Amino acid sequence: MSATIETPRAPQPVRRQRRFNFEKWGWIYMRASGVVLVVLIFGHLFVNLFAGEGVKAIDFAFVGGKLSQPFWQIWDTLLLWLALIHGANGMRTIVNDYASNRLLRVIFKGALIASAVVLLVLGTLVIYTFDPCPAGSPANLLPSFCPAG
Amino acid sequence: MPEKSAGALAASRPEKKYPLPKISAPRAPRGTLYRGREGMWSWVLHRITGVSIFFFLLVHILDTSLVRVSPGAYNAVINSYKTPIMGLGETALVVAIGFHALNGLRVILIDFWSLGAKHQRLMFWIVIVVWVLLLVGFVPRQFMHIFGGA
Amino acid sequence: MGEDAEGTSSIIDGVHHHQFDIVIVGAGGAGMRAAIEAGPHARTAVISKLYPTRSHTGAAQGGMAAALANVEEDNWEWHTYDTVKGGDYLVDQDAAEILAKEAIDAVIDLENMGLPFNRTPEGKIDQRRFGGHTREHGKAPVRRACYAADRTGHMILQTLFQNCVRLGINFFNEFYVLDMVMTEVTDSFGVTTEQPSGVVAYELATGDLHVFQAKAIIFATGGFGKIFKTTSNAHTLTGDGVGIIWRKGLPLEDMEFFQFHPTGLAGLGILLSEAARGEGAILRNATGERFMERYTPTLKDLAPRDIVARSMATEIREGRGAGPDKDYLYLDITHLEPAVIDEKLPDITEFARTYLGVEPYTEPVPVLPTAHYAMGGIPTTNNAEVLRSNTEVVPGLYAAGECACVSVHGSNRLGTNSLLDINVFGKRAGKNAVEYVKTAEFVPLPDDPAAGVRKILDMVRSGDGTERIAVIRKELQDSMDRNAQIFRTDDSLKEVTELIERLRARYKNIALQDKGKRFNTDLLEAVELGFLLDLAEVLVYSARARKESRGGHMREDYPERDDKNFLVHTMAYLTGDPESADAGEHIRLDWKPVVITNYPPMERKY
Amino acid sequence: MSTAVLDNSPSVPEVIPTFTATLIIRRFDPEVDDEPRWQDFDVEMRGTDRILDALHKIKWEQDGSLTFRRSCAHGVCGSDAMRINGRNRLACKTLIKDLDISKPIYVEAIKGLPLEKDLIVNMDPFFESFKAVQPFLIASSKPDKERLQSPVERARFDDTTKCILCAACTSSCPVFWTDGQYFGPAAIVNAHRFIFDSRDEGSEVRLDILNDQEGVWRCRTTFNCTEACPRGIQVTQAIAEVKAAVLRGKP
Ligand SMILES: Cc1cc2nc3c(=O)[nH]c(=O)nc-3n(C[C@H](O)[C@H](O)[C@H](O)COP(=O)(O)OP(=O)(O)OC[C@H]3O[C@@H](n4cnc5c(N)ncnc54)[C@H](O)[C@@H]3O)c2cc1C
Ligand code: HEM
Ligand code: SF4
Ligand code: F3S
Ligand code: FES
Repeated sequence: MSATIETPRAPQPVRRQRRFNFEKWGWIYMRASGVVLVVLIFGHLFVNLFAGEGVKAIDFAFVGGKLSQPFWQIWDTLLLWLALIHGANGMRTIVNDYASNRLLRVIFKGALIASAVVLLVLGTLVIYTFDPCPAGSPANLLPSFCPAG
Repeated sequence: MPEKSAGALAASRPEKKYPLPKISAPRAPRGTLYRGREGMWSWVLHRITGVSIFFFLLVHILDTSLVRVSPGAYNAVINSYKTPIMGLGETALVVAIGFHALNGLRVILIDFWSLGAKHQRLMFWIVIVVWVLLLVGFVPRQFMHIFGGA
Repeated sequence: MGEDAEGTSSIIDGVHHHQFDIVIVGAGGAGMRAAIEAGPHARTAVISKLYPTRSHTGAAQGGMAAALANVEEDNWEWHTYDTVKGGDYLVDQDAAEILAKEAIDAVIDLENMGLPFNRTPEGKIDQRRFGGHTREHGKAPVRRACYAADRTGHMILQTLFQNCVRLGINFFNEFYVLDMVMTEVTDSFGVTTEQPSGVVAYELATGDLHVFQAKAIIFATGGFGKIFKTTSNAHTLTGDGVGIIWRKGLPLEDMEFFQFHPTGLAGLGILLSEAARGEGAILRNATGERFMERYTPTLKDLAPRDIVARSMATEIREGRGAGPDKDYLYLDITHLEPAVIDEKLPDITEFARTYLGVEPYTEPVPVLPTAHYAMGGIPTTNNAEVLRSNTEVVPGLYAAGECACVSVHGSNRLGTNSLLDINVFGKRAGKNAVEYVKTAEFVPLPDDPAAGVRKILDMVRSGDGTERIAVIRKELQDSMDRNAQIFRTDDSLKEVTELIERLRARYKNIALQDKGKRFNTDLLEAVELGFLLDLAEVLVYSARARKESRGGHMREDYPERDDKNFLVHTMAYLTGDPESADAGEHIRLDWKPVVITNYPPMERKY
Repeated sequence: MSTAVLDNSPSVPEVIPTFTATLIIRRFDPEVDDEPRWQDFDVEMRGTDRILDALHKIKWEQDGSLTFRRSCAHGVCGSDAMRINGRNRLACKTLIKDLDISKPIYVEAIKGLPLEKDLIVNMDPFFESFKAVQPFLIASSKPDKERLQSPVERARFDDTTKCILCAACTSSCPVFWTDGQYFGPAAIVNAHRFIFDSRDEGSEVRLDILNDQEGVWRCRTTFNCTEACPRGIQVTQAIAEVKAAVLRGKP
């Protein structure tokens, strides 16, 4: 950030304004999601790291236990979507700030969108297709409510 | 005056095109570091923490996805989080989220509260104090969890 | 107008050539006001040695006079009278009438262009008191100055610039005009005259020369306070425009009249506007006495500037100055409400805090008179046409603003009349230039139009001189402060004349340290010093010849006003060998009658 | 002669002792240097002197090639914004006594605009951004006299009328350093000046111009601009007000 870039006004193609103003909505989104994220993230952190045994308590059984409850399913979905889009949009701003070269911008932003989309799909699938008691797994790894295999 | 004068009420943003400066501006030796104040440093921290959290989040989604693979795989990875080194990393992450979240709220107040900009410096210090309090609450407990036997 | 608005340009022999209908030199208030008139009707270029918003009009604080009568009864006739009396009857009264009459439109024009004036509760433009502005011919101070806090000049400059942006005016910024090109023209009657065909500018960024051919040229280059040491003027106010006209052999009018503003920050010269006194500030001496009551019982602290400055100098001389050396006085605003100060005088109180470390809410501010405004300059008609003699105009050449002498200020300008002057006569210059170019043809350029400038530059660049620019300038300024300031005598003027002669000789031997082409401000300071020396010489020469005391010109050896011999404007011409050592060998003085309409000269009492 | 003299060598500054200050200036001469270099100068100064006085002393007594812009010398023309000890300030408004003189004083050009020579940068991009926000009154009515405006309406935009276009704010903005296409705080301040002027009818246009990737949304509220503004304009506040106006769709 302290880099002395003395000629940043490299000529750039003029962007036409789009009907849908992405910048404005992005800005609003950062704030709206931020407020919600405070609740979601601190709740998440509290339950996972602070309450009870802290990190040590986290294992498949713990996660399985949580993800089998619709409440935590919704919580985690929201967390996933809000945080990932918030983060990706934040990263987009940063790319706009630092990647002066047009090609670089395209590459970085492409990578951002790709990773965000992949992870959103993956994460959502995991939350909703998740089986807390996969067949054939050692019972000691599974949540306590699983029928003993 | 002609239509092309700067005064023509163009509804869209007027074209901005600048000739390349005639001298390619030299970069070295570096200028001094800009001595911004609370506002600038809070932004620097906000940015650094935001990026760190983002990369953690990428990893975190991936590792959590392992629950879909098999309990064994998930536990194997998650157990590595339980080493003291990862524990420290984890602590750092919470520290980062703590600052990012609190300062995010400060930024939101600056944007939407009419007196926000006026009190931004005070709010920065409030953020710092609350942040430290949070850490005082969290870090010892976390250290107990990761270093403590139980 | 499309592409035409941009004029044409080409490069010949390394010199850029441009062609415009109208070229305006100077982008201060006067220059931009002219540009706003001219731009929409003719191909216009504005050439300025500074980015327009850096011009010193932006430093003006107090206000702009116009008898709007928004807050109390007033009319332009009273304004005319005050202007004439304030100028100690050396004002051309027809011009003063125009100034006062057109003031009202000038203010409304600015408001309509967007200027954010302070407002009355009803939403009209608010007005405040200012020195020398009175009701019913001197009965009591009147609220005539339209203002925007103490940043009126800033707002005028910004508003005019904004409107130039709106109109898409062509600016050539950081171009120093150093010469005007004159071509000999023989008309159909076989009469040969020299006519202006363009100007030549030096581009700061590159060191390139640019010739601007034009049908009409408007000079609006501002003042030359930098001939003095203590001055409210900017470092860049070196009188280039006036100097260029002078070197062309055209006359300069009333150069001996220079205004010293009573309240500059002591030691610095930074101005504290008269608006402070308009809002109720009081001048006090070391004992705390409100001494102006003794000198001008009716107007007290709001007497015209020449009188206040002289009274202050007298106080100090008679040992009533404040401070360890008893050499300054106080401006006291401690009795005003801080809220009022913040609303109406925010900037000047900040100047006192920043530069003297004085808190004006609670402490009086040390002040001293400071060189402020040149009443004299390039003589023009009421239509802003430049005169080549008492009656004859130079076709296509105009001047407006502080560099010009119409003369609406006579021997002493009233506060707020200059911002008015630049607007009224800036507009007139623009309008008349447009009319002129409708029928006029381009005057052909001589073979090598840039030769004059090249000569100047070669002179300062050449060789390995030994004299430092700054040393010569400092000696000039110190001596001018000592000898040609508020009080003058033949002896003091003689002393400074002799010094100037020596300095002019030494100037030929200056050393330049920056030999580069790009942004060579060293070179330009040297050129500017040349103009300063020339103008100081004319000023002092004219002052020596005026053996009377009038307005800003106080001769201790001739303390009375002498209407019998000196109710005339001084016209100074450069003749003979400009290089000659003795001023008398190259300066010729002539006199021009004062236009008197309604107000026969009377004793000036406040 | 001395009878004719107002002996006004003022004593105010004279009683203040002088000392030697060291200025380290980042020099660059495009005709000689490939890159800027730091150069030290020792100058005899008084506490009440300004950095501008120090630069003048150097230029006038030591090195005439030192190049910088200046005009008014009291903070109203906006010529001499530069980075003094790492912060943007006006040289003519920075008194030596307000700096730590036990250490050298670093002086360099403002950031983010093309460096031309020593302390001079190319201001054209800055003014282009200014012009792009339509900084002039847009009003259709043709009144005979002044347009009326109440003192309250006038006060609404008072702060932003003070701008002297010195670029201290824009060149202190971390976003602008890296993304020179950003309009920058000064342009937004000048848009604010008109958006909130009750006489103006063009605010829609300006809000539209600034509702852009390089417009108000680019600002990350770092407050460097506000800290740097020599006129004390609450720049970030003004930007926040413009953002809010864009959201509302009207001033
Ligand atoms: C501190 C101060 C306060 C004042 N307050 C008031 C007040 O309250 N009321 C009032 O009525 N008057 C006031 N005045 C007086 C008034 O401001 C000036 O007389 C007036 O602004 C002069 O305007 P101008 O357009 O003639 O010149 P300026 O604004 O000085 O502009 C001169 C222009 O000429 C250009 N120029 C100069 N030389 C060259 C060259 N060689 N080549 C190219 N361009 C050149 C400059 O770049 C500049 O753009 C004040 C003056 C000062 C100094
Ligand atoms: C905990 C609650 C959070 C709040 C209140 C919050 C708030 C904010 C706000 C208001 C901004 C905009 C800053 C600006 O415009 O200047 C922002 C930016 C950002 N946030 Fe968050 N955020 C939170 C969580 C997160 C998370 C979980 C991530 C990571 C995935 C993240 C990553 C980012 C990034 C990368 C930026 C861009 C930073 C920049 O442009 O400098 N934030 N945040
Ligand atoms: S807002 Fe302040 S810092 Fe920015 S250009 Fe205007 S006066 Fe300078
Ligand atoms: S410094 Fe830049 S980021 Fe915003 S608050 Fe000022 S414009
Ligand atoms: S010289 Fe005018 S602002 Fe500093």
